[in-house]
Amino acid sequence: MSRDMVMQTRDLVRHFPIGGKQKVHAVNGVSMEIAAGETLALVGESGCGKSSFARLIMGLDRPDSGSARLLGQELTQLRGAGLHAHRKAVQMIFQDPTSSLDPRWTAEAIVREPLDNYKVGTPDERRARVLDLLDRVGLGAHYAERYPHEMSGGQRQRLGIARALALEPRLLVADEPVSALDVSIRAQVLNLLCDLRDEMNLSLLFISHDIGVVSHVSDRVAVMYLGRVIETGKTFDVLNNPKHPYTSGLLEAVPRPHPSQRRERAPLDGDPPSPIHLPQGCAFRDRCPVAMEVCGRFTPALKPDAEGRIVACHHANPVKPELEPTHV
Amino acid sequence: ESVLKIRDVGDIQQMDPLLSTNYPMRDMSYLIWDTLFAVDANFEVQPQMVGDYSVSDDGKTYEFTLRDGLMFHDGAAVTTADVIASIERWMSKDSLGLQIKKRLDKIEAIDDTSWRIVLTEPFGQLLNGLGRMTAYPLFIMPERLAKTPIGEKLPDLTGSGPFKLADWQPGVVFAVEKFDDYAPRDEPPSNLAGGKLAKVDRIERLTIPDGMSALNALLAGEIDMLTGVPYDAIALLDGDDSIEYGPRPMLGQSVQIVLNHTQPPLDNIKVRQAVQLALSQEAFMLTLLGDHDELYEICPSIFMCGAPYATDVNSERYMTEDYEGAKALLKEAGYDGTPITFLHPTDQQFQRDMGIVLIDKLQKGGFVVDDRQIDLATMFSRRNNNGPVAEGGWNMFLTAFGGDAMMDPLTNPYVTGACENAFVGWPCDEELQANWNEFLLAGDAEARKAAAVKIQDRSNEIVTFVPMGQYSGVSAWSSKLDGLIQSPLQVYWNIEKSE
Amino acid sequence: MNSFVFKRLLSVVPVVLVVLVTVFLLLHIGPGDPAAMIAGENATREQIEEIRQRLMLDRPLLEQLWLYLGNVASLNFGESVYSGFPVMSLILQRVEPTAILAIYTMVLSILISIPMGVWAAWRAGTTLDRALVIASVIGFSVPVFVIGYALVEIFALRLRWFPVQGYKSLADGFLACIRSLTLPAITLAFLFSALVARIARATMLEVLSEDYIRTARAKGARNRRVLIVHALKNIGVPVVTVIGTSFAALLGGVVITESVFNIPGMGRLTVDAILTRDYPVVQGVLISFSFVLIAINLLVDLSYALFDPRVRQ
Amino acid sequence: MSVASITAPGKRGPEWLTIPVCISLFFLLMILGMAVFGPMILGNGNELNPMMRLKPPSAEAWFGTDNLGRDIFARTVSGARNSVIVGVTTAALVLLVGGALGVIAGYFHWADMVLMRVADGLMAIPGILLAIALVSLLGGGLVTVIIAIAVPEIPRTARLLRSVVLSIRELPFVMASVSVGSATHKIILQHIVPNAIGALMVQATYVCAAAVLSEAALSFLGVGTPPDVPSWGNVVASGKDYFRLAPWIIAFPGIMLSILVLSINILGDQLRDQLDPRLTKRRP
Amino acid sequence: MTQPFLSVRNLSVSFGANGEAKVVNGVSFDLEAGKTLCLVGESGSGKSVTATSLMGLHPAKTTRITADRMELDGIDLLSCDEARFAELRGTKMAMIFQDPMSSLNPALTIGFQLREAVFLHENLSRADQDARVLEVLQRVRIPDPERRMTSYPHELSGGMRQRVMIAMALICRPKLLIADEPTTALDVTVQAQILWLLGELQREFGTAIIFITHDLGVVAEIGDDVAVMYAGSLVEKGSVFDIFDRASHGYTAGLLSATAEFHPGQTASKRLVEIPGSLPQFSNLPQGCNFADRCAFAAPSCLDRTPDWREVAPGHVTSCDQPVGAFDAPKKETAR
Ligand SMILES: Nc1ncnc2c1ncn2[C@@H]1O[C@H](COP(=O)(O)OP(=O)(O)OP(=O)(O)O)[C@@H](O)[C@H]1O
Ligand SMILES: Nc1ncnc2c1ncn2[C@@H]1O[C@H](COP(=O)(O)OP(=O)(O)OP(=O)(O)O)[C@@H](O)[C@H]1O
Ligand SMILES: [Mg+2]
Ligand SMILES: [Mg+2]
Repeated sequence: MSRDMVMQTRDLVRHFPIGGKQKVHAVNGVSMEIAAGETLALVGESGCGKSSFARLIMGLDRPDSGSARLLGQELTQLRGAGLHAHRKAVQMIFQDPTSSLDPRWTAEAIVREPLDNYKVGTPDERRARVLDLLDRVGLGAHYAERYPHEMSGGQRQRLGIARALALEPRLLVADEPVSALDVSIRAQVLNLLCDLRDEMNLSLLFISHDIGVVSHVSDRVAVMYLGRVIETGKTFDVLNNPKHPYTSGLLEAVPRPHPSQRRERAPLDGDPPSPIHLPQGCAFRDRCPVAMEVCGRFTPALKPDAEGRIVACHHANPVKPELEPTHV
Repeated sequence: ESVLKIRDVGDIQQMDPLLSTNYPMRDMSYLIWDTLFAVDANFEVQPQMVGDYSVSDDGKTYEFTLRDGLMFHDGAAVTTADVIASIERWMSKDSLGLQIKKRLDKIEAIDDTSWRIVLTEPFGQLLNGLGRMTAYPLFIMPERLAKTPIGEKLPDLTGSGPFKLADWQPGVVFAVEKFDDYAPRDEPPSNLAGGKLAKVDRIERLTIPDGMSALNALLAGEIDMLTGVPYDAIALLDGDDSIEYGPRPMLGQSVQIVLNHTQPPLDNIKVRQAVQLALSQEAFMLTLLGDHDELYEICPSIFMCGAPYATDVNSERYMTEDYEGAKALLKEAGYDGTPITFLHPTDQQFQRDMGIVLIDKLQKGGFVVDDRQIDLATMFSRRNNNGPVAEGGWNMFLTAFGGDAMMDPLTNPYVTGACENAFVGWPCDEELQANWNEFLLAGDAEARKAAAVKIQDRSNEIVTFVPMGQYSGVSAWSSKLDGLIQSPLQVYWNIEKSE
Repeated sequence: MNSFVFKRLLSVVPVVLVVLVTVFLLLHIGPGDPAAMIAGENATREQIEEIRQRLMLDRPLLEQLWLYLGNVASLNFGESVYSGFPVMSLILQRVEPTAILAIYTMVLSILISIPMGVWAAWRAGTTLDRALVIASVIGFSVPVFVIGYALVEIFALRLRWFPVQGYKSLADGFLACIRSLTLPAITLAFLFSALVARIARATMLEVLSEDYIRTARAKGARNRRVLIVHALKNIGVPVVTVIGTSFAALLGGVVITESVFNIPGMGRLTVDAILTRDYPVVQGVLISFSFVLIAINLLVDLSYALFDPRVRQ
Repeated sequence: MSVASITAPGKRGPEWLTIPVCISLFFLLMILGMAVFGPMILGNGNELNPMMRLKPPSAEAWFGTDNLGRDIFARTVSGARNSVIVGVTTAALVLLVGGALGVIAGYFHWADMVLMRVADGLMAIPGILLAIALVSLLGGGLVTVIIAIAVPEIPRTARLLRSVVLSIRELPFVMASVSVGSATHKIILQHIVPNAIGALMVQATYVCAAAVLSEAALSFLGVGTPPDVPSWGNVVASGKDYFRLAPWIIAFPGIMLSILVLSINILGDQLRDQLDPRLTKRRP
Repeated sequence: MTQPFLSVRNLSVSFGANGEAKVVNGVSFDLEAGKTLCLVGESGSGKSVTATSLMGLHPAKTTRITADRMELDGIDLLSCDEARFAELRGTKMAMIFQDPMSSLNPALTIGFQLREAVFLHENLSRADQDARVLEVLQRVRIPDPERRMTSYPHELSGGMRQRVMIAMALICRPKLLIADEPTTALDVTVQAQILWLLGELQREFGTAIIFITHDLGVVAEIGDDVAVMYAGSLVEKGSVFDIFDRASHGYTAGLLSATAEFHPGQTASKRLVEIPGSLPQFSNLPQGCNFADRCAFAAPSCLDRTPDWREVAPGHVTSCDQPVGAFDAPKKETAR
């Protein structure tokens, strides 16, 4: 496709074997793309495979099948030196700022680690760069000698951001970067992240289940349900005019910002099915208020509907009989 | 049912009296099997299973008849066939038996209870051999057992002795029961000879490795008798009326330092003599027995003091701990400090402690000692290696043999001088061999004694081994017991237990 | 569940193989020749060589290993090179005291240690709790034989409550048997209950700080009920685990205790056999020991299902 | 214990200096002093004196004498050195070998299978029996005893460390390190090992204590350290035949032995509590 | 004026043998029967400790609780001993916790744990107990309740577990339910279900609820009254509209504006409003107003002296020296 796609995945699949013949269908054929400079938010319920997907495109895990092109290179075929070189361009911010920092390393050592790994400049230059980075994430030079436990949660997450930015990546993956932080701190960190993104012209894959945050941060949204993307589109479009019944349910469930807007309808019922025993057909059909008979037979494909909105639902894209019967 | 519970040192791991010279096994074998002849308290050979016997005038033909009523535990009568098979098995193993076999013309049955042995030349040791007390005694087994090749397991343990096997769990217990059909001799018991009377219904020999536990068990009435009372614990017995104790068995045993004649530096006779000079029996005995000087003897004889061949000839060198003399002799021999590799088993208290004393003395005498600490099993295997030290050989170790073996030049392992065929240490000396042969062939007691003196003279000259003192073990028993027999062995018949 | 058991059993195979080969190599590579031991004090070299041949000790090592593995596979552990008794029968003779001693010790220790550990956790921070913690450290800091001798001195020699040494088999009556093993069992229980009490206390402390304990209290359950109904079952898994893993330590203790109290069990059989190089016996016994340990671990794993429903499927 | 070590460095309050810990430290220092200086002052206590056998404690022999007339005080003091050597060297050996194997098994899947099967096998043989067999195999001597005691402990330590490493390597900071391009060896040496050190140190104290006890047990069975290398274990063991006649042979070194093991264990417990995040960092 | 259903005056809680750590400091509030009070504040501000004090669930030895008054439905909670509290828990008041995964005993069946709540307080036959359990399970809309009774917690999803927790709390019809962040660990869709359920049950049983959360969205969803806590002290309380529309304390206002909210139909502004700094340590609370050093509108006086309570409107009080109008609460449009 177009050349300025930073990331592009096709039918990426990752199933974790869990003893016996069973497997967790964590990532179930995900196709997604991020353009240069774009922020894509990935939302979905707990366990729907968001982090697993992130690990795949970070090269921290290998897919069972499918392809992932990052910056024009096929990630699944990279090994050794190629993978090492590639890592430089894709960096990640982790959910838990505490456990993603080695408690025995000082702030400086943590931020320096990527620079050392890629031998960026001379040691002196690296040190200067570290201090610069710390400064940019709002940590003064006097934080350089501190250990993570001597910092607050927000400061730790800033440190994580500094590390991720040290190598000046093209794509940043942020896996729920603020959900472990306290409410009053979140805004600080989110603002910082967005500022840096804009300054450095980064592409950002922003994983979250907080619709409020997503609405602030992202250009586009991909909604995931049980290992599949079921709807993507411009943030405003998806949040204000959801096409998939699950997206509607999700938005409906978001607490209202003001007591005067209390919800009057009962929320979406039930839980997502187990990722071990996937149901036939559309994974959402058990909870879907508008499920049809065909939903139990065919898995809807993620395609543009009449309005050009991309959604995987039989209501939006009626099934044609000759379509492939569902696998999985 | 009266049960005699005894604890004896050691354990019975195997039961074939011709497989090894293990003392506990031999002592138990005497209960199960009977012998043709037996040694009495004066160390004279007396008929035991044999009723009558005669020797031809030329001293070459012997005729024997069994006593009446001898019977195996399975009810079969003892016959000539059993006897001949047993003798043949024995002759192929025992050293004296081999000497007899060398001179044997034939051995033949006369009838069911009598047989004849014809020799090629007169041999004064024949009866001694048939009545042998130690090494490999000649026990009479049923023919089917006696046909078992040595080294193969005996199919069962049937004998004709006063007791029969009841229970045997190696490491735990060896129990025998009274054999009701045993026909004892009429004479009073004397050492291994005379009437062997079973006065208890059952004898249980328990394995209790720890001497102190065993003593506690005796004090608590859990056992009736105990050999090898720890010397230092004797004091505990003094006040106790219900316990008696005394030195047993008679003659006791002696400590020996064994030297390897094939490897430097001990291949040098002067160096070996320096070893003699550096040692004295006093220190060893004191260490072993403490204040109990009634239990040991500083004995110059290599054939045990208090035994027929005792002599003090050529024993001066090992009686005084002359360190300076030792050093002088070493210098003379040109000893260059080559370490003496000493095999030192540390899993046995006796070996461990005596070894410590020995090393101490040798070092004071100017030797360099390489203290090789190992376990007993390793020593047993390593001492058979007559190669250089670098190839797993050795120079010296320390052991103890019972008086029963040491007292007789024919059973004393050290004095053959037979080079490769000698006991480990491999002393090789023609003169000593000649002396030994002289003893073997000596016609009467006087000639034997004279030969024994020559053996000791030569043996001490070339230092086949160094005797480090003679001492006695102590047994303790409940005063309920009566009728204990004095013997160089542990003899358990004739003991009575009152309730 | 069944496939779990099956898999667990299957995983035992490599363990057993490792045990077999280790034991074999240990004995055969080292010095010390059973032939020389069998031959006894004044044996000649020919006699020893003869015995070596009979025992096939002169064969190449690999051949011996192969023969040996073959024999074990057909459940033939061979015969003692000394007594000629089948190793199996020697083990069977000795298994009773050791088994009863181990079980007795376990029962005793569990009866002592779990209530103590639980109670200490409940009273955490008090002087009594500290005393118990110290006592348990002492329990596994004092050598087994020192405890053993002290107990003999007091209870056997002075008070005469128990025999000094020896073992009365079950055939002599249950009480006599238990009496003869009481001191050894107490000796070992020092070690074992110290280990278990520690874990019981630590996990109890942990469980008591769990959210579901708070839930139970918020429901209005009283202290004793919280402790017994809600907490106790949840310390099951770690406690059973420690019982399983310290069983090896217990067997080690058994070896020493059997020496102190002269109990004719497997421990002494092994030590004697190692010291006399009775290869088949050592191999047989060590293999049996390891089978027992493997079996115990298996039982431990299976018993998790008893305490933790999550394991059940 | 699993992620026990994931705590911050340098975070020590004085509250760990409890009374038992102080007492233990005092004893350990005393014992170390004995170990270092004792033999210099009193010799190694190997002088034989058959005339002074089994004398009870008195002015000239404070702790009495043994059956060879050796001075138990001198042997107790110089025994400190060897007991400490056995404990410390074994712990170091176990730590090094077991630690390395544990890290390898924990990090590399292929090694895990092999190493852990071997470890299971070795652990299925009661340690003391394995040690006896090893001593008989290797012959007596201090080094042998140390090896014999270490071998059965190694699989246990390797297993422990493996589980620690397994849990550490699942922590996000390891993943973070991978994603910033660190090489495997660097991750192991700079992230995993430093964070496993705490657990390893705790284990080391237990191994040290266990080694001292095992040496005593081996000596008791007659296969311990050689007699000319007095250790508390073999001094106690040499007194077992005399425990009614001369209880002092067992008593003094036995008490010292127990104190040493006790002190090490108490310190180990303290260290573990210190490193256990569940106890120190109850709440976020 | 009638006595409120729950009344707390000047509650302070400190931990440690000598009361070193004072984590709750002079908290006062009232709650009417059948109403919901939301306790808001950031992590570590003492919300749970306050609630747990009402339940008497703190270890007596290491906790020091002082208050001028602490009365529930006419019962003086301050004078209750452990036995009395055990009677009250479950019958008068009940509690559900944040983490439904760890709050149920993994070793016992759902049925057992529910039945126990009945068994502890009411003398019923086994069959009647079961009937009650079944009934309450149906109430909280657990599908297939008979089968669920024999299930273990791990066999249930998070939402189901939280329903079980609610069932367990309500089975003896307590007058007061304390819900300590019951939805924080749950997904939004499940959270919505649980909130909906709580609302229904409250209407049905007339239960008063203390709902602890730090999510203002949830407060907006279910709160009647709101009390905001900061660093162990109450900083503002009032009705839910008072708080959302007329926040007068710097912290409350900051919290409201810093929260990233989704407003349907609007393009979200790119930048959020930040509260600078972070929560102070309990060990060294600043002098004066705890929030002063983070407050955009702090006056010098705020740094010297703990501000007084003032009533900015009937029932709406704040502990701030510069309330209402002193600063222009960064407003967001509240589209009605
Ligand atoms: N290594 C693994 N082995 C087995 N199952 C796994 C593994 N990693 C993740 N899973 C399972 O895969 C599914 C997806 O997990 P993932 O962490 O990607 O979800 P998520 O969307 O990030 O959830 P959350 O919002 O809770 O972070 C879950 O059911 C999880 O249990
Ligand atoms: N048992 C205790 N001992 C000592 N300190 C405690 C104890 N329980 C709570 N604390 C401290 O009291 C303070 C308030 O804790 P609390 O649990 O009430 O916070 P919270 O507002 O509920 O926070 P969160 O939103 O994280 O649940 C915290 O600093 C906490 O560390
Ligand atoms: Mg995730
Ligand atoms: Mg809380």
